[in-house]
Amino acid sequence: MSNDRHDADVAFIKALAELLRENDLTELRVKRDFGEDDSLDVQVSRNQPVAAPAPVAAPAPAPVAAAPAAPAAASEPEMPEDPAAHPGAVTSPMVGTVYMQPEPGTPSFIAVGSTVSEGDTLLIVEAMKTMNHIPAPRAGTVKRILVEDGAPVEYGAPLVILE
Amino acid sequence: MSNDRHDADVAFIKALAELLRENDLTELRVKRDFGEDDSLDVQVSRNQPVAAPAPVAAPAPAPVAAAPAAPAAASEPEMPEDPAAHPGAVTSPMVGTVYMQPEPGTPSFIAVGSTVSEGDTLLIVEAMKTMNHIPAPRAGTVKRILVEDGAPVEYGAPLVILE
Amino acid sequence: MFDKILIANRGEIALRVIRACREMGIASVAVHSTADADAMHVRMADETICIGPASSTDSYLSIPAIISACEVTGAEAIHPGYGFLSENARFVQVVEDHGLTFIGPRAEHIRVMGDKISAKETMKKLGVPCVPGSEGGVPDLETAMQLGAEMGYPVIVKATAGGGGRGMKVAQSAEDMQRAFQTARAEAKAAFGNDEVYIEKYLQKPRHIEIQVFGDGKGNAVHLGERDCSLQRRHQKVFEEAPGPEITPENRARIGKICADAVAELGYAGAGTIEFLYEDGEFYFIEMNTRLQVEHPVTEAIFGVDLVREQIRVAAGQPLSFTQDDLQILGHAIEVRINAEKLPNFSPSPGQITQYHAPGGLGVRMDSALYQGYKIPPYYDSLIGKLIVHGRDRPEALARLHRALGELIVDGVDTTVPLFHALLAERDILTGDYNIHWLEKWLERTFEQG
Amino acid sequence: MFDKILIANRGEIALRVIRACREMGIASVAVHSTADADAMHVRMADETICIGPASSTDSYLSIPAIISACEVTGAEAIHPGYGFLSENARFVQVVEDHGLTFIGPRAEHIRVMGDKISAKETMKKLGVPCVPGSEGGVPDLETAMQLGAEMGYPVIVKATAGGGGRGMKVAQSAEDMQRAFQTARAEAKAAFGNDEVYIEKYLQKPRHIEIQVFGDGKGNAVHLGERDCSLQRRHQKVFEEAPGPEITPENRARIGKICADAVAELGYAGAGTIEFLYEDGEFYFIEMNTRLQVEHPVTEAIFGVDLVREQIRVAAGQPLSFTQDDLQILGHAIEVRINAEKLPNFSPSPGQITQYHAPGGLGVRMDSALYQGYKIPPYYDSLIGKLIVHGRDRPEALARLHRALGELIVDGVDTTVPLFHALLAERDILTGDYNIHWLEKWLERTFEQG
Repeated sequence: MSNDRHDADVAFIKALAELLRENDLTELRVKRDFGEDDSLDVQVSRNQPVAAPAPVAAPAPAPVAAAPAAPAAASEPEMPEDPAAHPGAVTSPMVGTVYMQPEPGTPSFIAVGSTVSEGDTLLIVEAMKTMNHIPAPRAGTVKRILVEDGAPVEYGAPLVILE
Repeated sequence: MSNDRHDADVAFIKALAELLRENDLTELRVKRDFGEDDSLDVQVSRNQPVAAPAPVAAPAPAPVAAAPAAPAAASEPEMPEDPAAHPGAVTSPMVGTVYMQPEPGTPSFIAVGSTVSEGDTLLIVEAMKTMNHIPAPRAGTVKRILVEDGAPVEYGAPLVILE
Repeated sequence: MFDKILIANRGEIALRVIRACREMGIASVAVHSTADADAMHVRMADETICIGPASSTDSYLSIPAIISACEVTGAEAIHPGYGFLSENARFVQVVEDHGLTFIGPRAEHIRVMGDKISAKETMKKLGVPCVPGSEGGVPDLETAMQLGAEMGYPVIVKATAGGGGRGMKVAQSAEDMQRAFQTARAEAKAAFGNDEVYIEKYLQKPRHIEIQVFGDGKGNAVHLGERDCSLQRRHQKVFEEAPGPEITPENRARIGKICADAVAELGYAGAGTIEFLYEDGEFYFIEMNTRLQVEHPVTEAIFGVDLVREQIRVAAGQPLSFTQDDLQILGHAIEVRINAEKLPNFSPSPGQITQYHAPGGLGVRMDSALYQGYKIPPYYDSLIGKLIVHGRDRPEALARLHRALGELIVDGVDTTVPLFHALLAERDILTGDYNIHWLEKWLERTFEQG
Repeated sequence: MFDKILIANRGEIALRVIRACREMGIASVAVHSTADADAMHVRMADETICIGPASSTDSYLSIPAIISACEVTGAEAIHPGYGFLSENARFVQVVEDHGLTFIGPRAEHIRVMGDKISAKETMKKLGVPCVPGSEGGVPDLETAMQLGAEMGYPVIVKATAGGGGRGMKVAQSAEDMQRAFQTARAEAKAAFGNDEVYIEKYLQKPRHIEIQVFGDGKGNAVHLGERDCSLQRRHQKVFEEAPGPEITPENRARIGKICADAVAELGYAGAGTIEFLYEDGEFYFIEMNTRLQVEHPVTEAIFGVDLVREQIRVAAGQPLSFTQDDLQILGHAIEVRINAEKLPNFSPSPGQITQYHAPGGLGVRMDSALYQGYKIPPYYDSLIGKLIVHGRDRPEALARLHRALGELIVDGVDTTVPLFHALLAERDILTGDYNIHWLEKWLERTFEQG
């Protein structure tokens, strides 16, 4: 019985997905309780692609491609996951350049799999000729290193994932 | 049984999605309880009045009200019904001025309740000094007269409802 | 001055006129077809009136509908814009017969200039230079040689009875004349059974140069220099600039004075454009447009004047608000026509505008009836906007055009914007070295190979 | 010339600089806070970099973050816009210490002009007129009478130790001096225990007139006339115009030359504004702003020049692209500041822009970082756009402003647009008859009664 229900749900969701695509919708929300009162709650949205005036970057007077301007919206490839949103992400507290070692030629502070204690230096972000040691906010294991030695980082950029 | 219900739901949502698209809506919210009271709660939004830049009419340099500009969108009062959409509506085939009588001082061609035959003159639309007799497209009874003697009418404006 | 003006047009030019009316404190009436109920000119006008169905024949081109709309709304004058009824002499007559004012020249001037032959004859009489020719058949080689010497080589020998290129030979020089003359005659004889030929000056790489004129209808007139509109595709202008890259101040003053004098002599009222082919410092009359041109904003930019306001003033019987001496060129302006067309075939691309953002900042003017969410109807012209830039000189204007094109966002339909991005990468465009054949050749080259 | 410029600012002025960069073929780097990730300047720049959290102290005002952003992106020069770090001498020093170029004057000029007293002393030495005063305590009535006669009545007698209006008396004429002097002394004695007073020229209804200057940093400088920015609310300008309605060509030439000479003498580099109070044909120095002003577009409009391009040129060591003789005024321009503020209290109104449509057509410039769907963050300035109009004369500019305001659509937040609609119905605005007190009084009158 629950299998039937499951199949039916899959068909239902598939139908919704098709609807979404066919009608250029951006959101479909269904809330349904199969209780005695058997309630249904549907929300269907179709946001206009409002928030994306992305003008053509065009440094004059360099040659311009004859090709049509890159599509303004929907151009950013969506990452399968955003490392910055990872609960174990350590982000950069400043804009600057990343260094993985204390000095050129010395070993890196960390590698994937390293165990660190709270306060251990993970890497350095150089800003205005100042070497800023970025400490581990808590003890853990380095799961991923998201930056390369010498790479520029923005404020808030994820550096390391610590678990 | 639940399959039936699903199909019905899909059909229902599909209809909503089409409505959304066809009517340029951005949101449709339905709340339905299949309980004893069998209630239905529908909310239809058109948050993004996208098609309505309605600039402030401002004939310079006449005095301008200090009040904020009239809200650009959502300003057109929705008629409870559009007479032009009425199946019995006779619309004006031209822009011009309506005359209800053949000559000043003579009786009107029609009144509410008049019975007319196909081709009978309903009224006159004057355009460029020419009196254009507007004939009844079919026999029927005059249910409503939507224009007044001497009034200007646009192309397509509903004149009379004939049933 | 008028209290209310009806605009017998749609799209960006209707907006243009509404803007001038508003700045002059004149109420505006927008007419529209059923397909244009949501159009920007309808939203922007003080009053609106639906005058017919989508088909322009029964709406924007319907004289009774427009006259009737005037009567119903109490408008005293009609601005025709460009296209539609703007050069229809009969319309002007009907407007006047109904006691209304046509914002434009008198019917007789529209009529004379509407006919190529009478236009050329009139202009010739008024001293406007036309393409030199033999004025009829040339009997023998001796006469041909004499004509060639008079008008300067190259010349073209054409069959009087001809057409389609046959019996048509170019003589590049006096030495070449005998061959050309005799071959043309022989071909003419063979093709048409008639060996009569005539001779005209042959222009190899002419530019399209047009002189903006303005008459007050009382015998006074000025010119506002030239526009170079040589970049054309199938006789449709796509890119216009002022001043013309190749026109010297001396040539401008000379041809400008000839045009202004001609227009003054005619007693012409309002805006007009005298179009020329230009080659090697010489101008050759093609035709006169007795209306506002699509590309008038480039002239407005470099002279700092409002041509629509001037049209309305003159129609109301007021004098021109500037003299010839007031009109000093300041900088350089370029207009590009943004059409809802898909490259490379320029096929119309109507549809809904999902996103619209006009470029801003210094020296940028956007004349467009677009708005986000607007549906471009399939019934009318594909022109959806004009981007006009103004700079201190041509390089500055080009850089600004480039910058502004990059800012413009028109999503949901295909447009000609990519064409202009591509043109701005072309050396000939950057140097101004183009003629009326340039764009067609470039399009062939670019899209054949692609 | 620079290859890459970093813009240490946000909003419309960041866009303004990006536009100039693009027209000059220079790559632009936008910095932004986390709250501005979707801002227009971020969308428009060639490169972007997040430099800190929403709080401007830790982002747009953070010197280390901005310097570091330069290092990371390889930008060679920094344009500070207005506000934020634009008049921070220490920042300029740090920029230079890092081998980067600050697009603006040298640190020493910012420092001198940043201090009211040193600014006034410097200007006085350079021959710039200041408010005449006694330069210290006035010992007796006889000296006071003599000073009054020298500087002309009315004058104001103020307690040296004073503040808050106490010990402050206006003498309207010589006859009035004894009363004013003695009352001020008595009040000063009672209030502050010190009866020393000084005397200054008293301005009753001054205008705020500012002179735009430009130096090349090598001892050459020009002026670009004045702007009248008298319409202020709580010292915030809301409506600016050029030329000033009351400034004669003679006065302009006189004060302009004084300012240009002073700036040349200083060896000042880049754009600067010397602000004056103006009354009865006389100018009295207030302060100098050592940066681009919000209202610079009105000057750009009437002179047809690009001041940001000029700033960048001068910073790169190039000469000014115009001489004083090149700078001829053409027409009249007005700017109104569109703030996201709710009338009558001008309370900030951040939120999402549900609809945005910029005005277009002849003589209209819109500088704004808005777009449809943009969310105005609550952290920064409420200025969301500047509408600048240019016409042949003041009435034309006013009519155009009126027209353009009617076209502008900004929905979703409250704006100051209704204020300008209302101002354009005021006779004093139409005639240009206003001073620095006018707007406050008008607001009081209009909103108290309403």
